Amino acid sequence: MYADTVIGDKLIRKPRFLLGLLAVAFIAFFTFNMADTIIGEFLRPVIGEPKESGLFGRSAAALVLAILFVGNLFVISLFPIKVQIGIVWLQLLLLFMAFFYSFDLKFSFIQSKIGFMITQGLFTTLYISAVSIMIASVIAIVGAVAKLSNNGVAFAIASFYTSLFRGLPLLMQVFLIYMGLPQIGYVIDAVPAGIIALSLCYGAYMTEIFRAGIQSIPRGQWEASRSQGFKFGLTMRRIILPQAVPLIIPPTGNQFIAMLKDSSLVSVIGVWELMFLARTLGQKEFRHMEMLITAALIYWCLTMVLEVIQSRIEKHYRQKGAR
Amino acid sequence: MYADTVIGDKLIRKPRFLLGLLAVAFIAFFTFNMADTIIGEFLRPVIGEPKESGLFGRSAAALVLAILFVGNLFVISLFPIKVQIGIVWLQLLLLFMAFFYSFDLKFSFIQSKIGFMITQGLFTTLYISAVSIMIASVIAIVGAVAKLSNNGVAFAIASFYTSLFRGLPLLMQVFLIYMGLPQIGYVIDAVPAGIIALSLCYGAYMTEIFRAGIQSIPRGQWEASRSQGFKFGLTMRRIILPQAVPLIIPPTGNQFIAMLKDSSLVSVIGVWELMFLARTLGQKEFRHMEMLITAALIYWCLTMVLEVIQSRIEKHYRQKGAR
Amino acid sequence: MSQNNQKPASDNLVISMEGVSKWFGEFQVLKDINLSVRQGERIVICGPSGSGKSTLIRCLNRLEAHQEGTIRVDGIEMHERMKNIDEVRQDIGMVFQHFNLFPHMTVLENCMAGPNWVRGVPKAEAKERAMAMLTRVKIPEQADKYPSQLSGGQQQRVAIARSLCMEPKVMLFDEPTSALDPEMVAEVLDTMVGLAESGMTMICVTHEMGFARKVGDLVVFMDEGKIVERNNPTDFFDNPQSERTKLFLSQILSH
Amino acid sequence: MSQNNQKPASDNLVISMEGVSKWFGEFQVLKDINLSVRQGERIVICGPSGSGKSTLIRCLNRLEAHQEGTIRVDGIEMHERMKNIDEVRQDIGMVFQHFNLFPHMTVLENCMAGPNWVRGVPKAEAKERAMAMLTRVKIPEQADKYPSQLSGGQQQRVAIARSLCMEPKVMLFDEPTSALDPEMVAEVLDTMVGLAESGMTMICVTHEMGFARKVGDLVVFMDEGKIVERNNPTDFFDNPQSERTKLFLSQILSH
Amino acid sequence: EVLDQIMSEGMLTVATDANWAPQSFLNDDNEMDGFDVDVAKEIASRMSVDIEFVTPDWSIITAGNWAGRWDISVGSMTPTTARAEVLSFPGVYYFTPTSFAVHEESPIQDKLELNGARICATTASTYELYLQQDLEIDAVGTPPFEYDVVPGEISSMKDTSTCLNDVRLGAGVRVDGVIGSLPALLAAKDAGFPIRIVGTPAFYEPLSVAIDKGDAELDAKIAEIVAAMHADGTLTEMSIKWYGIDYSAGM
Ligand SMILES: Nc1ncnc2c1ncn2[C@@H]1O[C@H](COP(=O)(O)OP(=O)(O)OP(=O)(O)O)[C@@H](O)[C@H]1O
Ligand SMILES: Nc1ncnc2c1ncn2[C@@H]1O[C@H](COP(=O)(O)OP(=O)(O)OP(=O)(O)O)[C@@H](O)[C@H]1O
Ligand SMILES: [Mg+2]
Ligand SMILES: [Mg+2]
Repeated sequence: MYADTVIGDKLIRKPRFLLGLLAVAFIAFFTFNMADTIIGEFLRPVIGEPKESGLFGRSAAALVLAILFVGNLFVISLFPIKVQIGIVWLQLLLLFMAFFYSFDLKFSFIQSKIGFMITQGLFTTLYISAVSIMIASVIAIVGAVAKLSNNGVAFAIASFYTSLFRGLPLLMQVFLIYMGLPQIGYVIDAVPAGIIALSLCYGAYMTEIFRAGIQSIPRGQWEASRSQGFKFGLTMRRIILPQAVPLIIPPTGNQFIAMLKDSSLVSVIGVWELMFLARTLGQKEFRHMEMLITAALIYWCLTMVLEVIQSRIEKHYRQKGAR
Repeated sequence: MYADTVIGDKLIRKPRFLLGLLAVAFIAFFTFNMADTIIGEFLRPVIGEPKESGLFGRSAAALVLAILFVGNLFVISLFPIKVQIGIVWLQLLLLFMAFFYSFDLKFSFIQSKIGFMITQGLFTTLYISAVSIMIASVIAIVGAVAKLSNNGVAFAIASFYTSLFRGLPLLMQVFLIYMGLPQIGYVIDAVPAGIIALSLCYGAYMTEIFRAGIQSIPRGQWEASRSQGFKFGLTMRRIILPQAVPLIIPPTGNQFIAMLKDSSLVSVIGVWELMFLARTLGQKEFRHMEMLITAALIYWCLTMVLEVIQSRIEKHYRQKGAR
Repeated sequence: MSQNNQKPASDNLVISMEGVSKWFGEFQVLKDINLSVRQGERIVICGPSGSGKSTLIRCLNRLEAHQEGTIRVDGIEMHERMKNIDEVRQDIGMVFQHFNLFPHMTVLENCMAGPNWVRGVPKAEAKERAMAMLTRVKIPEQADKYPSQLSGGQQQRVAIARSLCMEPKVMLFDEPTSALDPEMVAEVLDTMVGLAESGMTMICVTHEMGFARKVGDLVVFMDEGKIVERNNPTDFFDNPQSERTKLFLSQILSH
Repeated sequence: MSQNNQKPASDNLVISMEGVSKWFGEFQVLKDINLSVRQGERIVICGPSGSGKSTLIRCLNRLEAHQEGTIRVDGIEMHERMKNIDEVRQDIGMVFQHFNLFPHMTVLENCMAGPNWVRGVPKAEAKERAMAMLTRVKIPEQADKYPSQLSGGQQQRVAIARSLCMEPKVMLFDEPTSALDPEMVAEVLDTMVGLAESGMTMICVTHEMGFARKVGDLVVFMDEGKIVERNNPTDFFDNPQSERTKLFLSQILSH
Repeated sequence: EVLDQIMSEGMLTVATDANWAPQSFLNDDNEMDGFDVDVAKEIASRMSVDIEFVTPDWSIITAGNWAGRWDISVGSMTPTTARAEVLSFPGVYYFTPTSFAVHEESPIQDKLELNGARICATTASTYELYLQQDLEIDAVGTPPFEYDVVPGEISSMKDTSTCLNDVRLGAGVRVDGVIGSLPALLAAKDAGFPIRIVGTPAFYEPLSVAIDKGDAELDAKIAEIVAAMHADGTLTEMSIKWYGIDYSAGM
């Protein structure tokens, strides 16, 4: 985005803003009665037994929290921007972990299962997703070109394809391929069936993304390229697509991240990927939450890795394509 | 895409291409032994009992089909483009319906259930999705601006948010909100919990989409706007976002279509939406396929409606923004 | 419009640059620029390609940040932490070298936006004013087209009209006639002469020497980020001081 | 390069337009244009903004389709179903009014792409040639920058160098000096004079009358999509026939 | 306190599955129906309160911490000691036999022939645990069992119907047999699946009402009602209505 050459005064330095923030924070904490929580314990010397401290205890707890909150923001704002980002991330992470912790999880159970989840589950998930997204990208380029072409048959097939495979639930597609192909004489294994379903489905979504990216490149680029005698394919490959990349990458990243999790749908046909194991391993002892949270954290880590990769690629292409 | 002023010779008019196509089609049909199908029946006078016709029957059937296929394409190519698109769509539709038909479905069963699926299921699905996508869009704009801003705290919160909510499986988010909020004292109903989870999750995905769209608008537009004294918000609302719309719409359409189906995840907390009913209604009489296919067709119809709306909006903005 | 800001010390200075320097990374684009412009004065900036002319005028409304020296517009210093940048910018019209029209708005809407959105001029009046300006640049009939449907010269004229609609106190022109045919150049220059006569302060990057002679109060010649020579037009053209200027002028006059 | 295509009937005609008309929707941009260009001839096209000059030259390499009449380049008719459009285009260099550089490639890569990708010139040689052309337009030191980091005039010069690198038989220039300062104009025009002397066929939309006089074999004046007058430069400037031309010239000469 | 609340509101909220015919499902009027549903209704009427059904996912019911959203679960849950850490199981109300089935045309005639075969089971169900020889059921009154079928390979599917669809493809195409609850297998056979039950039931599993942990009063109340329903034959009657067999006593 356009970075302006004028920097407004930092809001956080304005006393009026600080007071307003304090008030908002106070009201928020007050409505969520915080006296019952650990804060109440800390305030015991002042408010007495937290459970019985009533309105007074409630507002005392809220006030303390609100001051902590605003003070925290203020202190953060004194640091350079990179440090700010780091601190805020860390704080949010801790808060979130505390939230998980409040579920009263049995960690020994998680420990005993996590190894298998990673070696068997994560591996399968990654493998299926990576193969599928690659096939989907190829489908998407072909599909996008077909949808933008003026060949009636190609357009019709491509638009039927995107409509159908975006239209049917992925679960349905998995079923149709796994159970439908045998009807016409082809018995197919679970993993290939899953990969086919995921590739076709995401290929349809990505066709739309690629189409938008290609369409956004100004006409002048086509003209400059074609007027030098570059053929269609060359123009597409060397002139148009590289410029479309910064536009295509973020939604494609979305799709890949979504696919990591959608690949869990293939567990219905008995593929032992991450989510399948999460749902299964906890079954015997009713420890679903433990397993689900573990799986969620693994997914999250994966997502963060992908986000870093994504922003690298984007930066690389954006620097080049700066206008 | 750039429509060139020179139209290459239509491939389909070249005898060599036609022959090649014929060969490919023949091989394809040959590998999928078509003699057992209805084609075999038609060819009975020539090849005798289909089941016993062996290689001869198999190649005869494949040949007939290949000729039909290529002839069909050739005939289609004679029509004007709009008609071509119509014919191909219709043919694909019929083929697909035939595939469904081959599952030997009990239509009376579908008939007896479809009313309830639409009034209860479709309504809930649409309602939840529409509300969620609207909230998600608002979140996305705020998130995108925060991610592009040079305010450390805003950036950190926004990037933590996108990372977390893209990172956790939607199912997990539904659980966390449904079961986690009560831990801090708020018991929340199933439908609101579902809407919150969907909005937060899709808000995170759409933040990325909006960010890419906003970033793609050339610097000169910001400069022209700011140099007239338009403030940041005005510039964003009236100059940048309208130009970003054609870029944002296709991936957003993707998200909405995906959400229609992802909203089925809220059935885990007992919301009776379309997919839940599809899975449930067929249970007693083991008519899963009937119900799943019905749901799939409803989703598909919805998707097609959305696609038409999407292309209308896109066209509207693209005409305006043509460069 | 708001009254001219008459700071006692500024002697009616609308723009003053003192010791302004600017770098792009390692590369110094502007080197110790000093320039004052009084109200109603018309400055012409010329110089070879890449000498920093565009950069200089883009610093004046702070589209670019300078790193050293001070720039004052209307007595208000332009710096990183200023509050009223938007008001200052409203009073500085700018015609970009690349036009930067808003592609999603018709020509008319492009011209109406500024007055209507930030000056609070009612729609009807803004439209009237826009049509008047478009007529002045001879393209009233293109009012309902989108920028992409115009020829290069037409686009440039829209850009000029759009700026004028804001009725700014100062106009910055960045090669406002580059895409025009000679006839149109003459007309646009006439428009600018008209503005000049109505007392508008103008800074114009241009190589139209006829214009410089006719309306310029001061011609500034830049090379490699420095102001090499400044003089009134007659002396500038007939009696240039520096060698660099002489060389440049000989090129112009020879063809 | 391939030998000039010497069709018996064409008398060495490189370009011929016969009765060419073109519409944008309802609006007729080109009206019954007739024009022949022999090898080595230099045509200058001028005329007011919006008169269809850009459109005319864009029809020559079929960036725009015409609806009536015939256009032949090198004896090959340009029409919807032609096979060898890419070969024809390789031999027609074009410098766009808006430059249209490839923003994701450096200046050097912009210049190397054509020769390397479609002419099959090896990388090293393509680079050498590109540097030679960049030197010719005086910006060898910008070779490793991206287009967005260049000033307007620098971009225009890259666009010219890029076209020349393809060593085309015909060059089409669409206001190739619009963004240049007079010094640079002189230099670019010198480059073009050099090309002209080496026998290159050129069609140039420009309002640089000095150039027209010096190298033009024929000056074509357009207005409202029609060719109003065509003549050799001397007669065109000193003794114009039509009233429209006289009016146009009076504008140019008056400032 | 939950009990007080139920009584004061006059409403018992019951969590159950809607996907589990003939225990609980949506009938032709799109209302909840089935054996579990009847049992729940009977419990409510004995408490003289109204009843309301909710259908959260199995994993949500079994996570505990219900936050008062529903009061009890009548969902054919098998109680084990490990599970008792999360929920309380006040009353076993019936036992279902678990059996094997094969494709009609399969040469297999007895369950013992399934030793070493490829058998399909619902993921993480008691059936799969049985195949893995890792089943422990320690509720009172559970009949003892032996691991007399050891499969060569387990094909683990999301639900029994996916398994049945695989069996339908033909003997040995994807799997050789399926293990599942006898009532469900019989229902499938009635619905036209080409399957045949082989051998005697592998084991009987007790199925219980469940409540959130830590509410002794409700626990006692439910236990009392279930015992009464056993005693006066209500459960027998219901079982015969839905299954044609009395499963309420076990064996
Ligand atoms: N973003 C940038 N990064 C690096 N260098 C830049 C950037 N913008 C401009 N420059 C360099 O700064 C110098 C001055 O550029 P400027 O656009 O001010 O020139 P100019 O005098 O307006 O030239 P012209 O007459 O060609 O428009 C040029 O050498 C240019 O390459
Ligand atoms: N895509 C288009 N749709 C509609 N009208 C167009 C389109 N492109 C150009 N025109 C119109 O065609 C006319 C001729 O345009 P052209 O660009 O050829 O003019 P020109 O002679 O090159 O002008 P200039 O000197 O300003 O570049 C103009 O009136 C313009 O508005
Ligand atoms: Mg400039
Ligand atoms: Mg033009």
